[in-house]
Amino acid sequence: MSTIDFDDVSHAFGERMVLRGIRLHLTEQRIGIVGANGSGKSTLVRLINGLIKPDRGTVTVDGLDVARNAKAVRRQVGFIFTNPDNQIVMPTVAEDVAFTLRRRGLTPIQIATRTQAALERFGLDQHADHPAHRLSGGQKQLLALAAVLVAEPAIVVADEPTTLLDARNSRRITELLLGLSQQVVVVTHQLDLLADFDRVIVIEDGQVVADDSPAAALSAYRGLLA
Amino acid sequence: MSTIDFDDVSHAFGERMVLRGIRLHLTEQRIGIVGANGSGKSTLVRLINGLIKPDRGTVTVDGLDVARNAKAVRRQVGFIFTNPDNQIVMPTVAEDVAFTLRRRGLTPIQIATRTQAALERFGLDQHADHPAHRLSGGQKQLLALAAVLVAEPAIVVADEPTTLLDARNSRRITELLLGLSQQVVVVTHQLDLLADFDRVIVIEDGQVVADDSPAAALSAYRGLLA
Amino acid sequence: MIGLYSPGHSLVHRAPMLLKLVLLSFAVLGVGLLGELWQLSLCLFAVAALFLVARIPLGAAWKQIGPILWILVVAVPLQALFAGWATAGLMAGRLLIAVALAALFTLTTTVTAVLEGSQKLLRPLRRWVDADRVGLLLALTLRCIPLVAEIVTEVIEARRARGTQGSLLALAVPVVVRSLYAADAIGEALAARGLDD
Amino acid sequence: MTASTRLARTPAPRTLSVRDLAQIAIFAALIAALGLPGALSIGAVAVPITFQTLGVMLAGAVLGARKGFFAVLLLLSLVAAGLPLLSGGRGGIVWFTTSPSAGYLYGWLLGVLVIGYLTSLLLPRYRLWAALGATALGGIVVVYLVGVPVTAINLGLPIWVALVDSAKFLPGDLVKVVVTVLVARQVHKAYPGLIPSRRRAEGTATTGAVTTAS
Ligand SMILES: Nc1ncnc2c1ncn2[C@@H]1O[C@H](COP(=O)(O)OP(=O)(O)OP(=O)(O)O)[C@@H](O)[C@H]1O
Ligand SMILES: Nc1ncnc2c1ncn2[C@@H]1O[C@H](COP(=O)(O)OP(=O)(O)OP(=O)(O)O)[C@@H](O)[C@H]1O
Ligand SMILES: O=C(O)CCCC[C@@H]1SC[C@@H]2NC(=O)N[C@@H]21
Ligand SMILES: [Mg+2]
Ligand SMILES: [Mg+2]
Repeated sequence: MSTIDFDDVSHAFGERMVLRGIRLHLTEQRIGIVGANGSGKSTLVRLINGLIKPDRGTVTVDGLDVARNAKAVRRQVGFIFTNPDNQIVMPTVAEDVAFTLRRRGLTPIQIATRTQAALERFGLDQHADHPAHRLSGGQKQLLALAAVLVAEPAIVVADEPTTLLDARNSRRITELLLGLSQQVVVVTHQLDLLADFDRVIVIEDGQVVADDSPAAALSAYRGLLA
Repeated sequence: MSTIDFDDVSHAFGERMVLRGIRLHLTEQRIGIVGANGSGKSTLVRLINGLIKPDRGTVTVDGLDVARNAKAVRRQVGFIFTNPDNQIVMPTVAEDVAFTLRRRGLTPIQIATRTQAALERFGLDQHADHPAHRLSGGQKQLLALAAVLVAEPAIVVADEPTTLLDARNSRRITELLLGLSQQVVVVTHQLDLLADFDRVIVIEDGQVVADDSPAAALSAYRGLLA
Repeated sequence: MIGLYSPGHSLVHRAPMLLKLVLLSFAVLGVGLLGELWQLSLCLFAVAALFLVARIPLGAAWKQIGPILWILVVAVPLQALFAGWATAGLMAGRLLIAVALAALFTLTTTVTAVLEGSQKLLRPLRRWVDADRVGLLLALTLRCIPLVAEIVTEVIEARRARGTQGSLLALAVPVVVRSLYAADAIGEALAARGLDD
Repeated sequence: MTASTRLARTPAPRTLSVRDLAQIAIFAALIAALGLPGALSIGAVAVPITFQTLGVMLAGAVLGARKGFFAVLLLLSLVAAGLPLLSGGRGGIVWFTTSPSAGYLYGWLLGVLVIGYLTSLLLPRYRLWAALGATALGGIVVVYLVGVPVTAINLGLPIWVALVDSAKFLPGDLVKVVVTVLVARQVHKAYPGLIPSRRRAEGTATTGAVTTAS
């Protein structure tokens, strides 16, 4: 597994302090993050691949400072957004998956082979030439996963990846995430999803207020909500 | 309450049959619709105000054939979409609400009065002249509700109106919908929201597979998923 | 809808939009017919007086007229080279007056007034043009500008997250495609709110 | 979906649907947004180099002649009304009358029509070289044809001076033509059925593509 380190990280949007002095040392395989709306979860995970640069402190992935080596880090960290529509960047399903592999010094044949393999793995090979935006919601989220995993990142970060899905698709995506051999960081409001995780972190008002096994962290979180 | 009737309605997109022989007679005040991604829920509710015309069969609202009298029916049926961004059509908050009242033979003063009243009802009067796109997600969905309800429709149809909102905003919109005196038809994946509904319909693969009280319908739906 | 309007209550501000537009067109035409430098100078004074009457702040006026002065700095010598200084001076004077008058119109007329005025102008054409729809389109465009800006931001973020900055092409394609799908959704919302096909 | 299927078979309907209206509005907005990075003025004659020409070409190549024309007209109307939507935050009627760049704005209207019409002849195949030719013809030749003489008239310069000066736009505009064609090609793949093809024989091919997409 990789190591993700937050060293006294603070961040503000304008006047508003969103994260305050976060210190985390993440080495477990499956890490869950929960917390109320606006507590700072999305900001926290966006820091991991440099979509946001911290105002103070440093975030490192395997010793690499994210703010300074964003490009290198992003090859290690795949990111899944809540809304799959936002992450589709190419017109058709296959092209969108292949897009991730650009500029990695692969031959066109290697790109085609790996794209095809990724599509098969997620049951999308039937739709390779389909306009990506016309897939169903669940299929779009599968496409997002395929497009991220085709590059074989060491870490997969997902920010509420099942919010838009029905119960069946939501379970499917969850199982896929749990089945990955990579290190996985998932933000979610669906607490039952986290039962098998190795570590759960509870964020409240920009600070870590619990950091424990799922059972302990979730009961702390439920206490907070009550 | 109004009466919504589906008489043997079928619909296909291209080759794909999306609804098959739907028969429904809806007279209850609060009607919930659930089902998997792609099962045909959105197609079903879009038929109610003629956004889609059925390939076969007829949909009537209070006896009016929707396909033939779409214009008259749309005055009776207000529609709330999932994505609040896409249903705001005017630059400022007040203008967007007023837009619904165009071509209704009202005087400018009547329009202004009713717009103002609707904005107050949804706590948006402070923002009347603000650019609508600067509102938060929850406020945008409130604006969508205000813009629909200002016309005093007899029926309000909402297709997953809270999916893109966070938990707090989602609760607020849900409570508002439940508090309406109108007939309300809501599509949702959040099953807990439906507890107080009068009737819940489960759609699977374009057909009604359960149609019952919330408790009975939802347990049928959970059975389907398992 | 603020646009470039410079708020005020002067005579120039209150004059009806269509009247201002007609006067502007005649003035520009008329100035084009003047052949003597002294006539143009007089006109220039008249225009300056109008700016004073309308109490246009110096900064706002400069923002509109400044650019044309730069153009003149380059164009007048060039023209003098081809046609002599007298012609160059005439050309410069006419241009300056026309630009200043047009700027005055823009600065003293709200966008809403212009749009309402043009809807009135379109009324005689109602057999071919639906003035109401034109108004709708104009407002819809203003609504869509921030929407497009938002789409651009989201696409840039998505590309960044996938570690590929890509070319201009890889930005333009998703922006255009997502804009089109957003247009579909907006079209549907318009229909649902009673704008029939 | 059904609407575009119908479009592919029958000649374009007389009135615009609400979806057409929304497409027109969002493209006008897109051209406006392309003005945000600002404008570059170089050379003797102050006509700016701007990204907005890319938007104009795209409007023709993606939406076709009719909708593309309306998108450009819409943007220009808002500019004329006084909104600062031209590159560099400019607006007002000055830019349509005495400005040295006024002619180019009218040229946009004509250019988008030409690109849109020629594109509808090319679709559904959209062959690369033909598309490049069509876009360059409408987006460069036609636009300059109107723009250059107006620059000359408004500045009182001989036409050849304005023409020589307009050469500074060529490199940028050629890049825009290429980008337009590559983007349009992808867009027609991602969103089939945007422009009704004027080819009878291949009209059915469009319909097929549309149906499989659903
Ligand atoms: N780009 C931004 N500009 C300004 N404020 C922002 C921005 N992004 C987030 N915020 C603010 O920062 C705070 C934390 O936001 P964040 O998205 O991290 O919360 P979250 O825990 O992910 O919430 P949610 O559960 O709703 O997704 C919120 O108050 C939010 O309004
Ligand atoms: N405009 C369209 N063109 C082609 N196919 C469509 C169109 N709209 C929907 N479909 C297809 O019809 C089927 C039913 O779609 P519908 O949107 O009604 O499902 P849904 O139950 O609302 O799903 P979700 O929960 O994901 O919103 C899906 O397979 C979808 O891909
Ligand atoms: O913004 C304006 O005032 C009008 C700009 C016209 C610019 C013309 S269009 C063709 C050529 N290519 C450019 O990049 N600029 C000019
Ligand atoms: Mg979040
Ligand atoms: Mg749906």
